Amino acid sequence: QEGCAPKNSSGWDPEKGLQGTLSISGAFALYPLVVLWSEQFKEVHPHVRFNISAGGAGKGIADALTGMVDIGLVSRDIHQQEFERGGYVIHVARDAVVATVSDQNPNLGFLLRQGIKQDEFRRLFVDGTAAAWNQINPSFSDDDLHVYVRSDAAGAAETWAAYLGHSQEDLKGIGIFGDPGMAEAIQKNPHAIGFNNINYVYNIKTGKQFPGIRVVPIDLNGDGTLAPDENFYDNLDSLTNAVATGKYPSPPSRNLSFLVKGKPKDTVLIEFIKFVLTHESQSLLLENGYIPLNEEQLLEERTKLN
Amino acid sequence: MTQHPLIRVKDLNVHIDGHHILKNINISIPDKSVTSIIGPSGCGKTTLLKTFNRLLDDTANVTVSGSVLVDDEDIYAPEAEVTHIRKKMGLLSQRPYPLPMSIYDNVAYGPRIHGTRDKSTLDSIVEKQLKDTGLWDEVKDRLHGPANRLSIGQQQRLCLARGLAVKPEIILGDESTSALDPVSTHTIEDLFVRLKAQYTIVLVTHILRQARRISDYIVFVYMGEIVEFGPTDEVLLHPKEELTRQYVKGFIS
Amino acid sequence: MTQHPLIRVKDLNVHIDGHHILKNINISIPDKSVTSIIGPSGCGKTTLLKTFNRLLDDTANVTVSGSVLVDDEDIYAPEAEVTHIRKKMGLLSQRPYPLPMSIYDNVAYGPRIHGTRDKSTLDSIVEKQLKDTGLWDEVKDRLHGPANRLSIGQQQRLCLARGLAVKPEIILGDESTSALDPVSTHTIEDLFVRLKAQYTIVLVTHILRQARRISDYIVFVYMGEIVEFGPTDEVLLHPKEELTRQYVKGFIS
Amino acid sequence: MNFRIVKDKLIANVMLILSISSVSFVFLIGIGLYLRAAPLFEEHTLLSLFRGSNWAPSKNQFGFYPFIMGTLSVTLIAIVVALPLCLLTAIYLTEYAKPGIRKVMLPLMNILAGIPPVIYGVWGIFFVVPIVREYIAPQFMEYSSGYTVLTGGVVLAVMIFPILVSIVSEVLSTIPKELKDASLSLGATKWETIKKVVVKRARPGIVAAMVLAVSRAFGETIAVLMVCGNVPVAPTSVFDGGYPLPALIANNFGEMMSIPLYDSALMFAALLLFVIIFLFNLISRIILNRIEHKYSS
Amino acid sequence: MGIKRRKAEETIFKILMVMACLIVGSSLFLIVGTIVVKGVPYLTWDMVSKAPQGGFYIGKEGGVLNAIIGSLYVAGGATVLGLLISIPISIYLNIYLKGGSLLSKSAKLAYDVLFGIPSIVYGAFAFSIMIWLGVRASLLGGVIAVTLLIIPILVRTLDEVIATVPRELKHAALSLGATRWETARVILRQIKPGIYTAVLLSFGRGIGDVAAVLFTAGFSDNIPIYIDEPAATLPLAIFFQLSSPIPEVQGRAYASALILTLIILVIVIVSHILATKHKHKL
Ligand SMILES: Nc1ncnc2c1ncn2[C@@H]1O[C@H](COP(=O)(O)OP(=O)(O)OP(=O)(O)O)[C@@H](O)[C@H]1O
Ligand SMILES: Nc1ncnc2c1ncn2[C@@H]1O[C@H](COP(=O)(O)OP(=O)(O)OP(=O)(O)O)[C@@H](O)[C@H]1O
Ligand SMILES: [Mg+2]
Ligand SMILES: [Mg+2]
Repeated sequence: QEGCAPKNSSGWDPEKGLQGTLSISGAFALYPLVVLWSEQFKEVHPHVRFNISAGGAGKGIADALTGMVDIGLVSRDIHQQEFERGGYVIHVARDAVVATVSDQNPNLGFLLRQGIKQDEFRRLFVDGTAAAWNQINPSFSDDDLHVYVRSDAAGAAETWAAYLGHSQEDLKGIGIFGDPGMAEAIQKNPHAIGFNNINYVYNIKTGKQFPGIRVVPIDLNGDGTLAPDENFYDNLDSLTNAVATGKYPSPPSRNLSFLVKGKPKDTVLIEFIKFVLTHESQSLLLENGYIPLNEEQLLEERTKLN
Repeated sequence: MTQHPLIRVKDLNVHIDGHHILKNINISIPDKSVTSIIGPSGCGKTTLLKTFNRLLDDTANVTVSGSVLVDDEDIYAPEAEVTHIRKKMGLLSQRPYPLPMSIYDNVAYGPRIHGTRDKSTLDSIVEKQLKDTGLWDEVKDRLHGPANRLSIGQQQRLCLARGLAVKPEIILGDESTSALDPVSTHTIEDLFVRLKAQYTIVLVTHILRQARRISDYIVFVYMGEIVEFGPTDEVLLHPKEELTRQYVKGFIS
Repeated sequence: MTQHPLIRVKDLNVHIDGHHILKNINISIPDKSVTSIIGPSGCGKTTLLKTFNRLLDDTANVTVSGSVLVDDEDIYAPEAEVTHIRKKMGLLSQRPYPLPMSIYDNVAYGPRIHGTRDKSTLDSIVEKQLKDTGLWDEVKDRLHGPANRLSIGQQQRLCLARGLAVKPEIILGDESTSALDPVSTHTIEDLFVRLKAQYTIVLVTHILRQARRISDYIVFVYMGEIVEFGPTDEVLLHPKEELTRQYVKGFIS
Repeated sequence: MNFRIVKDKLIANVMLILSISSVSFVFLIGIGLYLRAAPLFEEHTLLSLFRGSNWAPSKNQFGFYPFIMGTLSVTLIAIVVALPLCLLTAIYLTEYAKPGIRKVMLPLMNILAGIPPVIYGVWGIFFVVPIVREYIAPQFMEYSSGYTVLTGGVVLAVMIFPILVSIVSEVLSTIPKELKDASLSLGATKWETIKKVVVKRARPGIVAAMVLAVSRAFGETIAVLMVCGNVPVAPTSVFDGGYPLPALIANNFGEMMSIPLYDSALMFAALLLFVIIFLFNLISRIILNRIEHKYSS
Repeated sequence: MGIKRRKAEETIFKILMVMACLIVGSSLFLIVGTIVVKGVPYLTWDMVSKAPQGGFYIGKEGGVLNAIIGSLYVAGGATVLGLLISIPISIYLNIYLKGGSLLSKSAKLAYDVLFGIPSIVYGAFAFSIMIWLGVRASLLGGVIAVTLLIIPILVRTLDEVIATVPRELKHAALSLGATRWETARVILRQIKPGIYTAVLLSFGRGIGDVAAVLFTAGFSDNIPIYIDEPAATLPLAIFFQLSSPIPEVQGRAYASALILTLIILVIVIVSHILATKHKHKL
C-alpha cells in the first residue's frame, strides 16, 4: 500500500487540459476556504491534484520560501525579512477584527452610543495601567476593568495591535487561547474587553451577533458620539460592506493572502490564483464569515499575475 | 497428648486453582513442645503452615474452609485480627527472603514495628538473635551492609533471627535448616530445643533424624491428608499405618 | 587421582565489594566422578561453582583473577566463548528458579534453544527427565500449567530436570537435594551415581552422609580457602587437617 | 549452534550501535538547538537573555526570565499536586483495591494517556479555570481571571496522572509476594509492610517514575498554554498568569518560524528547556544512584 | 506504639488512599465525561465513514475518516518502529551490559532528558531535517517525528520493568547455555505485562500528540495512500475544528475526540485480552 505518490508533470495537455499537482500549506484560517476552492477548481480541471495541509502561517511561509509547497496561506502581515527572501504576496480575501464586550457590561449603553476612540483603545490594550472602566473615560462606571488579549500568536491579535500602532507582544492583558476561548471568556465576564475576528461575533447564517457578546464600535472621528455613518455593526452585511468599502479602517481589517516564491510562472498555479480571484470564487467568502475583495482590489491583485 | 492443645484445626480444606490441596485436616497441636511435619515433597506441608498464619488470604483462586483455633480463637472468623495473629505466630518461610535493608535492620524490623525504639535495646536484641542463630561472627563486621548479599545459608539464619526477634508464642519453621551445614544445623536445633520450654514449635522437615532428635510429636502428611499423628518414637519406630511405614522405612533400616 | 583432571583451577581469587571471598584456589577436578564440596555456610561454595560457569561476570563490583581450565581451555581467556562453556557445564543453582513458562516448556527450553524442534523428540526428553528426577507422577496431569506454582521441592527437581535435559558434560549441583524428602533425595542420588559414568559431577552438599554415599572425592572449603581435597573416605574418615577433623567430627562420632 | 552465537554477537553489535546513537541523539539535539539559537548570541549576552524580563522580539528585546520562572512554577505546582495523589493511588490500586476497581482504573489510565493535550486544555477551561476563578482565588485576592499558573499546574498534574500511576503500579506489582509475606508474618500490618518493605524495595522504580513525570511536566505544552494565561511576566503568586517555555515555543513557532531572529529566540527557549531538564535529570540521577547503590543486590 | 495506634495509622492512610484514588479517578472520569457529553450529539456514522467533503469545516457534509486513518498509520507505525528500536536498546542496557556501566548510566540519563523534551521540539527538529532533506510534510515525516517522541517512553518504561526481574532468572537461563539474546527473550516473557503498559503509554502519547505532527505530517483531506503524502491526524483535526467559529464544527471536534478515545479503548481492551491470555499460559 505504501509507496510514493505518482508524480505528474505540470502544465497543459491537449487531451486532458490542465494537469499537475498544487501543494499548499499554511494558516488554519484560510484552510477550509482553500479546500472549497480546490474542490470547485477540480470540477473544471479534473486532472489537477491538490495537496493541502494546514500548520500555521509561519509554516506556510517557510514551506513556500523553501520550495516545499507552491502556495503558503498567510493570515498576518508579511515581515520585511520574508519579502527579502523572495516572498510574493497575492491577497485573496479580507477579514476584520473588532473589539468585544459582554452584553452584560455595565457600560454597554455608553459603549454603543459613543464608541471608543483609538487612543482610548491604546490606553486599554497597550498602556495596561487602567484598573477601572472610568479610568478610560470618566463617563464610564467605576467597575473593575479586565483586559483580555490573545495568548497564542494570532493574526487577529497582530492586526488589532497594528491598528493601535504596535505589535502583538505590546498588548497587555490576560492571555486567552484562541478565538473561541476569547469569545467565551468575554461572554462570561461582564467587566472584560477583548477582540475577535468577526466570524466569532456574528452568526454567519443569521447575520446577527451571538447572544452574550457585543461589538464595541470604534469612534472613528473621535468626536465622542457615534454618528450614523460610523454605526454599521448591527448585522454582518452592513459590517462587511463597511469593510469592503473601507469605511471600517484597515487595520483592524486585514488581508488574507497567498504567498508564492517569486512571481508565479507555473500555468496551473496562475490558473488557480486567477480562479480564486473571480467573483464566483469570492462569493464563497461571505457565507464563511470572510469578506470578499472589492472590484478595485480584485483588479489590482490580478495584475500582480501578469 | 497430655498437654493443652494450642492450635486446633478442624475440617480444614484448601483448594488452589480447583485442585484440592489439603483434605479434611483435623489436628490439635500441643503446647510447649516441638511438633514435626514430615511428608514427601509437594504433599502440602508448606500450605498447611501458611493456613495457620492466614498467608494464603490474598492469593488468587484460593479457597480455605474449616477453622483453625489458636488459643480458642478462630483465626478464620470474620472478626479475627490478622496482624495480631501473625505477631503471635512467627512463620519462618521455606525460601528465605531478606527484606530490602541492612542485616541489622532486618533483625530490628520486627521489634521496631512492635514499638521498640531504644537504640541500645535494639542493639542487644540484634546481637542476641544473631548469636543464637550462629550468624554473629560471620556478619558482625558488616551489620549495615545489604542483607541480600549474604549466602543462602546465611540468609536462612538471618530470617530465623528476624522471626525470633519478635518473640512469637508459636514458631512455625518451614525447613529451617535446609541450607545449613551440620554445625549450624546443630546450633539451630539446640535453639529450638531450648525455646520449646516457653514456646510452641511446629517444624517442617525432611530429615527424619532431625525430627527424631528434636521433636516430641510427628505429623505425617501424604497427598494433602494427615496419615498419622503421634509421639515421635511411636510414629517413627512403630508406625500404625502402612503408608507411614513405607515412608520411614529408609530411616528404620 | 588416577583420572584425567577435567577442570583445573589455578590461583583463583575472587573479590566482591572489596571482600576477599575466594582465596588462592588451586584444584584439579577429575573426570567421570563425583566430587563433593563441603564446608560451613557462607564459606564460598556457591561462589566457587559460579566461577566455573562465569556467572559472576555481570555482577557489579566483582573481580575474578586466576584461571579456570576446562578441557585445557581457559574460560577466563578474553577470547573464550561463554555460551559454549555454559552449555558444556550445567549449573543447578541453589535456589530453584523456574522460567516464566509451563512445566513442559521449562524442561524443553534447553533442548529447544540447542536446536531440537521435533515435537515427539521433545516429548520424550521431557518425559524422561521428569521421570529421572521423580517428578513425572506429580506433574504429568499439569505439564502445561505454570511452573512457579509448584512446591519448592518440586521446583528444585524441575530445575534439575531442566538442567540435565541440556546434556551438559559437567554437572555443577548446588545443594540439589536440600528441599527434598528422603525418597526424592534417594532418587536424585541414584541419578547422579548413574550419570557419573558419562559425566563429571561437582556437588555442593551439607549432608556429609550424602557426600559419603555418592562422591568419589571431597573438597573441604573454609573461609574461602580449600583446606583439604582428596578421596571421600580419606577426607571424611582420616582427615589430615585439624580444621577438617573438627568439621567432620559430627559425622565420625 | 555456532549460528546462535554469531546471531547473539550480531544482535549485540546492532544494539550497541542503537544505544550509542540514541545517546548521541541527545547531543545532536543539544547541538542542533545551539546552532539554531546562535544568531541570538551575536546580539545578546547570555546573562541579559537570562535576566532580562522584557519580551518584545520586534524591538529586539529578548528577556527569558519570566518564561523560566513560569516553567518552574507550573511544574512545581503540578508535582506537588500529582505526586502524593498518584503514589497513594498506585499503592491503593496494587495493594488494597478489589480486583474490580483495579481492572477499571488501570486501563482508564492508559486511555487517558492517549487523550490529546488539547482536550485536557479544553477541560481545564471548562472546569479548572472557573473553579479557580470563582472559589479558590476569591479566598486570597480580589479578582483573578482563573487563567493562572495554579490552573496550569493543576491541568498539568492531571496530565501526568496516567504516566505516574501506570509506571508506579507496574513497579509495585513486580515485588515478590514472598517478600511481603516475610514482613506480614513478623506481625507488621499491611500498611507497615508497604511503607517499610514494598516502597523501599520499589524505591528506585518509584523515583525513576517521578523523574520521568517531572521531565514530562517540564515539556508539556498545549494543555498548559491554554489555561495559564501566557503573560510574559514572572509570576509572584499562584494566582498570577505565567508563561512557560514550551508554551512560548508552541505558540509562536508555527507563526513566526520564517523570521530568523524570532526563530532563534524560540530555539533558544528550547535550548533553555533542554538545559533545565538535563540538569534536573543529572541531579536526580546522582541521587538515584546513591539509593540504588545502597539497596541493590 | 500499640497495635491500636498502628491500626489507626493504617486506617488513616487507607482513607487518604481512597480519597486520592477518588480524586484521580474522578478528574479522569470528568475528562472522559466531558468528551462523551459534548461529542455524542455530533457523533454520526458519517463522521467515521467519510473523509471531509468540500465545506466540511464550515459545517457541511463529511467526516474525519482521513484523520482516523492518518492517526492510526502515524501512531501505529511509530509504535512498531519505536518497539523495534527500543526493545533492543533496553535489553542491551539491562542484560548485555554490566550493571552500572558508563554507557548504561549515560543512556538512562539521555533517555530521561529526551523524555522531557516537548513534542514541539521534536516536531521542529524533524521539520528542520525534513527541510534540509527536501522532504515535505507527509505521513513519513509524522511517523518519524512521533517515533522520536515515543522512543524515550518505551525505553524508560521497559528499562524500569526489566530492572525488577530477579538476577537468578537470568542466571537460570544462562546456565542452560542460552545466549544473552535467548536469555533476553525469557526475560521479555516475564515482563510481558510491563511491555503492554509501555506500548499503551507510548501509543497513547503518539496518537494524542498535536505538536509533533503539526509540521511534519501536514494536514490533508485526502485519505493517505502513499507514505509521502500529507496526512491528517485526529488530534490536529480536533485542534483545528475547536478553533472554528461554527458550533456545529466545534461539536464535531468533541465527536472526533470521542472517536479517538474509543480507538484507544479498543486498543486497551485488545491488549488486555492478549495480556490475560498470556497469563493463562504461564
Ligand atoms: N558484597 C559482599 N560483601 C561482603 N561479603 C559478601 C558479599 N557478597 C557475598 N559475600 C560473602 O561471600 C561469602 C560466600 O558466599 P557463598 O554464597 O559462596 O557461600 P556458600 O558457601 O555457598 O554458603 P551457603 O552454604 O550458605 O550457601 C558469604 O560469606 C557472603 O556473605
Ligand atoms: N495452582 C496450582 N495448581 C495445582 N497444584 C498446585 C497449585 N498450587 C500449588 N499446587 C500444589 O500444591 C501442593 C502443595 O504444595 P506445598 O508447597 O504445600 O508442598 P510442600 O509439602 O511444602 O512441598 P515441599 O516439601 O516440596 O516444599 C504441591 O503439589 C503443588 O504442586
Ligand atoms: Mg514446602
Ligand atoms: Mg551456597
